Amino acid sequence: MQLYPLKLVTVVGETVIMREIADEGIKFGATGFTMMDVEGHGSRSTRNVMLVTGEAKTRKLEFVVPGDIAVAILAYVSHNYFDHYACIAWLSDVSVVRGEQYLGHKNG
Amino acid sequence: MQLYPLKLVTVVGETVIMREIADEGIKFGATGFTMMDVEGHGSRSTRNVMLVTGEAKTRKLEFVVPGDIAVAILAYVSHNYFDHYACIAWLSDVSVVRGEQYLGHKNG
Amino acid sequence: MQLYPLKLVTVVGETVIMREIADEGIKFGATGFTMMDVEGHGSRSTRNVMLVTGEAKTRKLEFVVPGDIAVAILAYVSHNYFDHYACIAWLSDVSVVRGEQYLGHKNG
Amino acid sequence: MTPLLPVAVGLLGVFSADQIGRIVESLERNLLTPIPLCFLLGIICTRIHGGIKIPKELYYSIAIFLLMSIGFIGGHELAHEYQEHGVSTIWKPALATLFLGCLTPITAYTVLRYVGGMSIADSAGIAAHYGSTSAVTYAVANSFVEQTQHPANSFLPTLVTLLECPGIAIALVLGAALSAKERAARAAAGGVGRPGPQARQSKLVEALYEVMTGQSIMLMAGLLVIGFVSTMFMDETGFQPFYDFFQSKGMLFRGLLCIFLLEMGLVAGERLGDLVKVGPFLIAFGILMPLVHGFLGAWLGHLAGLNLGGCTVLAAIVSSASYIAAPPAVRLTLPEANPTYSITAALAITFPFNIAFGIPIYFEMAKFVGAE
Amino acid sequence: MTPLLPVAVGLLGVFSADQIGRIVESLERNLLTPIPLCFLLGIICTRIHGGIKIPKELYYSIAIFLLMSIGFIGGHELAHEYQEHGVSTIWKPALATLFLGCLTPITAYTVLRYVGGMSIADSAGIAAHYGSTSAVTYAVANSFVEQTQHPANSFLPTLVTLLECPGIAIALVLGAALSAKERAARAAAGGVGRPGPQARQSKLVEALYEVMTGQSIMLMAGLLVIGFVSTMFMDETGFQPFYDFFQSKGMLFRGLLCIFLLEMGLVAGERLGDLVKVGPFLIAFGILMPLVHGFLGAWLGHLAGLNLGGCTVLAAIVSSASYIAAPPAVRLTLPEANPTYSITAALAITFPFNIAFGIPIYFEMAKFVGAE
Amino acid sequence: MTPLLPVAVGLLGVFSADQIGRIVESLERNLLTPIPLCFLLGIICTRIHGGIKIPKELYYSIAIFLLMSIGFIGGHELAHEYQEHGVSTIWKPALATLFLGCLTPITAYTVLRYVGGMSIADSAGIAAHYGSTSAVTYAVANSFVEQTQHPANSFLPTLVTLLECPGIAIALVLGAALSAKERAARAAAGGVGRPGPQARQSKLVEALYEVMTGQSIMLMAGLLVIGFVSTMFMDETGFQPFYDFFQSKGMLFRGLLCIFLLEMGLVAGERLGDLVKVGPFLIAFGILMPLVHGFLGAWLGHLAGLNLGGCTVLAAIVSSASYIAAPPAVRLTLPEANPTYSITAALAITFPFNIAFGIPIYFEMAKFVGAE
Ligand SMILES: Nc1ncnc2c1ncn2[C@@H]1O[C@H](COP(=O)(O)O)[C@@H](O)[C@H]1O
Ligand SMILES: Nc1ncnc2c1ncn2[C@@H]1O[C@H](COP(=O)(O)O)[C@@H](O)[C@H]1O
Ligand SMILES: Nc1ncnc2c1ncn2[C@@H]1O[C@H](COP(=O)(O)O)[C@@H](O)[C@H]1O
Ligand code: NA
Ligand code: NA
Ligand code: NA
Repeated sequence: MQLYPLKLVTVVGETVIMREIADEGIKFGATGFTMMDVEGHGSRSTRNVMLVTGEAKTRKLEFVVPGDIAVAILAYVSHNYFDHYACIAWLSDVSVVRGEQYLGHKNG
Repeated sequence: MQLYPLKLVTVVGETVIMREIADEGIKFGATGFTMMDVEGHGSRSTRNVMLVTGEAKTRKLEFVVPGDIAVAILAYVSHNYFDHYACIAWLSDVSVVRGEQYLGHKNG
Repeated sequence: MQLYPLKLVTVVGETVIMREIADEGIKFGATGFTMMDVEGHGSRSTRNVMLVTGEAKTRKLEFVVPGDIAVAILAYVSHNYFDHYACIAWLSDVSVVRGEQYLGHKNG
Repeated sequence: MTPLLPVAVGLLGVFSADQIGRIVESLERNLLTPIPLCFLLGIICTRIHGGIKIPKELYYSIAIFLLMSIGFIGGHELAHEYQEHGVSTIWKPALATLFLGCLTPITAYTVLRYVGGMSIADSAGIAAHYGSTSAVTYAVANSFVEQTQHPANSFLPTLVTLLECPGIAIALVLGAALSAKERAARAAAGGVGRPGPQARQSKLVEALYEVMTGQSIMLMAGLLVIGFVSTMFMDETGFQPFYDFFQSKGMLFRGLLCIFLLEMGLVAGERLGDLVKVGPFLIAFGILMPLVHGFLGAWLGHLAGLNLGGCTVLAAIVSSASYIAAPPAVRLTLPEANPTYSITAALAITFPFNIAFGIPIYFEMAKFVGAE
Repeated sequence: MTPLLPVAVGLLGVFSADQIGRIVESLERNLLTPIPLCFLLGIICTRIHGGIKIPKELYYSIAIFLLMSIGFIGGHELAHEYQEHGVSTIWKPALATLFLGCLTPITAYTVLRYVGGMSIADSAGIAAHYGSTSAVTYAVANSFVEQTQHPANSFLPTLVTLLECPGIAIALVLGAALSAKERAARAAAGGVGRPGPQARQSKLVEALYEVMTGQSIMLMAGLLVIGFVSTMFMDETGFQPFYDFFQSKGMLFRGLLCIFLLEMGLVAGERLGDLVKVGPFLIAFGILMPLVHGFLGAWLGHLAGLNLGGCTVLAAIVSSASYIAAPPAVRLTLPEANPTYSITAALAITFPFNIAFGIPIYFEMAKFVGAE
Repeated sequence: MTPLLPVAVGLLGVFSADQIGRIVESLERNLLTPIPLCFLLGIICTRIHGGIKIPKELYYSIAIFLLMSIGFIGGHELAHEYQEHGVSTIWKPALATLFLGCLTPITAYTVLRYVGGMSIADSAGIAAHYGSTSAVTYAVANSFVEQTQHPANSFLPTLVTLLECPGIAIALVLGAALSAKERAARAAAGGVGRPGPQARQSKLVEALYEVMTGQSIMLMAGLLVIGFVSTMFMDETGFQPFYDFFQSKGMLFRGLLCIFLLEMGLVAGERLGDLVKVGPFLIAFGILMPLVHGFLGAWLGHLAGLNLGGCTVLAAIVSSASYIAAPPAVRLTLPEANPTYSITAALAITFPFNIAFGIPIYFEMAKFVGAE
């Protein structure tokens, strides 16, 4: 079992911005992402506006990426969304099976 | 990219108790939480009773908090729910963007 | 607050194989699992075929287990599904409340 | 097996051969219709691990529709009743229903605790389920009496609403009071953060409030008022589409009930495996207790002036056990109670028994006590 | 409180006592029907923390049905109109509607910015909501005029579709242009990765495209074409089941509208708590602005040749505020705007006001300007 | 391009100019109705990145309703047929259908493997799809023949149920057997934990069981029995609301079919982009194979005694490809098969072709072979 040390980037935020962040993550070099509906409560969550559609108000997004791409994604999120949108983002360590696949194209 | 070391508390348990735990987490000083529907299987999962409503039987709850609040939440969950309710709780390390926001009010 | 160091195994993959992996995890000795619907994008996600039913195309599965069981699950997933199915799997460290319950029966 | 058995057999024993014959006949008439057959299909599907999966949102949406429909049509009929008779025909059945709502959790608790020897928490938990009612059993019973050309009195939905709460409340208070000592002892030993008696009590109040303002009551009572008011103030053409949409004899109500019962069958089928776990006492309880409660319902209903259909339906709802409002309330306030017991009894024993056999039996019981 | 007040009071002031009497009467006739009562039930339920929960999939599915229905029946009626009169009766109301779609965001912006003193982003954000329209308000208004035996002109759904886009577009462009400088300054200070003016602009274009090809437009316009084409080419027996399914006087439309309004009430009820946050100016704005816009709608509608029902419905949709298409578009392009303001105004003030009081008032306004 | 072409052109070539004219006419009559137009709307919406999103729960709920409806009305009509003719009219079409169910996966496999040169796994995977059937194609074909006043024989839903399984089974067994050697070799090289031939075989049995007890079969066959039994035992008034709810000419069935086809269009639209990937052979296969299978269906149907509508519908279902039951079964048992091929062919080529052109062509084919 060869495991590869990578980073897991997690972003939770209002639905309206999440697709954009996912696409940007791919541009930064992530090979994929995983997204899911959640219910959230935070300091700014009343900013959340997808009130009356079929979509969840809040979504959670995860990238498995090498450290440099992880930092690039977090910097992008912090600079572009933290001021005006409800969101939170964090990093953790993971050991990934066949992790060399997820090193990314690093064009970010 | 300034990252702040914090703890991620994860609780998975039967729906009927999860809102209460979330509220209690806020009282202990968490600045927010993220909750989602899951499907669970464990040693006591037949205790799960939200059988015939539109709700999921099991939910997952996450708090990003400093270590002391994390321990307080885990102690609360352990003492109050582990004996009679189906649930599991764990802690992990995360590095949070602009993490100083999530230090909490520590009134717990 | 006595916490027990264990491993969190996470598998994300196309729905059609996830129930099987969950069952196999139990056979390897996991005491339970948590599964949820997600939306995924990866290098092979077009393989995903649950197009026209009520199910999500992709699911995420988590086991809290001791290290040896974790490795067994990851090896099983890697050997059986990585070649032909869209999936990703990783490992991380967690500290579990009353973690001795989750040591598993280790019959895998 | 249990003292209940002779009582129930006695109840059935008083029927003549002729009446038994009619029961069998109406059983057949009842069983070979789409609603119970869909339930059966659901059970079969689960048992053979078949692939029918009703999305929970569909299931829940149908529940919402059924509750709204019961309320709205109830309010509509009530308005007509009220315009003709004022409250003169209603107050007696209402009182009888409230009385039954208070009585049944106590009979159930007594039998469970002292005949079955179950724990305080389990007895109170199950009693809360049997003290409340099942709106779907109401809907099926109502369809049954309409098909036999003996429609129930118009205000039965009001009675369903009245029956929902008191039973749960009484059983939970009973359980909380009786097990307070045990808990106090354990809490003293338990240590930090454990909720004391006060936390328990506030949880009880909370749970009761949640039952009273829960989905079932809010929708049924709310739409009852709306149906009443719109009937009083709207002209008929304007009212018609709403009536067509909600009416309980209509295609939407009957058709959606089929889909609902299919899902109920799927869920009940899963629980059938638990029958072994719950043991013979609870199985007997799940069949005989409803017969006793049903007889009381038919009898008091008749004394209170209900017609034949009304007595049948009242018997059905009094005998039925809640599996929507009661479970979470019990789970929150009596965590020591094992939900497998109450849910299996309510859902895998009493509900199918009532749908398949109970309702036609209550119909004959109602005739037997003289209702017409 | 605001200059709007005298204008609006003036508008109402021109009514005679007799007319006021009729408004009150039709208020009563409007309010005591299931649709607004279900809305009320939703509000009450939220305020008392009751348990009604409509699954979002049900809610969303009903929205899809309503939009398809509005479009399909609109296309069907349009085909009849077209076969009889060509486009002669349609082009004037269409122009009037487009004009109103361009005017209302500007009036709204002006009032918000210069009377209310709100920020550029907030003013533009709210104006985008009031420049667009609410399909549910259309549906309720349409039900109202049908119940009063004054059905609206057949092509009103076309007008709803026309009204959806321009208002949002104009308000967003206005907001983007006016706050460009402020943003440029902040962006300069902001550092790495911050989207420059170009990113902003491309986001605006994207948001506008998304509004124009959004769910509401695609479904209404798409089904309008389908309804039109099928009416032209199908024989009546083949067409009938589709007509029955979608028709706006039918049981499905009216019944589902009840469930939809129940959910709207639940959501609006949650927002009622925010009324304190938004302050008296916005509350007044949410009531008086629609009255002004509604009067313009009724008046121009009459000039363009709409009948009494048509003028009423046009007034209702012009006065209504979008809470589906507008919020995400505004959120994406004007992130500084506080969504609490716009959503509370649109959903917790203007929408209930229109449903309960506005529509009957517009009906009288339409009579007042001479429509029949 | 492929040997199929001349065969298919030949099939069409036997039609006279007059018949071609009638095909065009019934194409027009078929295309300009809401059901295919909604499909088209879905495709357009996806291609322009429009915002229509049907919640998967709604889509899935409609699928459940359609399957139940097909079964129930089928059972109802079957009861009438049975009461009049016993099984004399049914057994021949049933045999013909079973035969076609066994034949079509083999013809499809042969063409794919030996004409198209595709891999064993891919050929078997696609053949499993074309050996099975699409219930929605059935529903649309049924609507078509009802609209042309040539309703199909009552027992067609029985045939749909019969057609569902054997094709998938045969193709999967074929694929598993033929690629066993290749797999064995790879498994030997693969190392720890890799499932051996036994694991494969047990997976195959499992997948076949899952297809046979899957949602489609359980609902259609289950409701067929329920419809049959209730027709035999219930009186008409009691049966009426169930009939109204499920009936395939009714507003619910037709209306919901529109919404369903809209979603199918949205999904098929996404797959259109894959047409390039799958290449010209598979595109030709997706159009010509159904024409061949359809002709066989119409012809054998006629020999077995089906009426004009019945032959048309049988042709449509024999020619159609499954995209619900087959994909997961193929994915589990033939993981090397690329799902993009099978799904694109079934959903983005054959399904739209059948809906738009196939069904009217099969109608003419059925006339051509002498059905009436
Ligand atoms: N301390 C926290 N722990 C976990 N999730 C959080 C926390 N704070 C915020 N969130 C999530 O992040 C979203 C946005 O948070 P905020 O920007 O604080 O409103 C919320 O809706 C939550 O889902
Ligand atoms: N070993 C495990 N790994 C992951 N999730 C678990 C595990 N054990 C339990 N769970 C989750 O915790 C819930 C309650 O578990 P239990 O109390 O063991 O019945 C289950 O429904 C699962 O969702
Ligand atoms: N880099 C990644 N980060 C997070 N999730 C991923 C990543 N790559 C793949 N996934 C998830 O794993 C699933 C299968 O990936 P793949 O096998 O690459 O198609 C996708 O649908 C995603 O949900
Ligand atoms: Na009861
Ligand atoms: Na407007
Ligand atoms: Na086929």
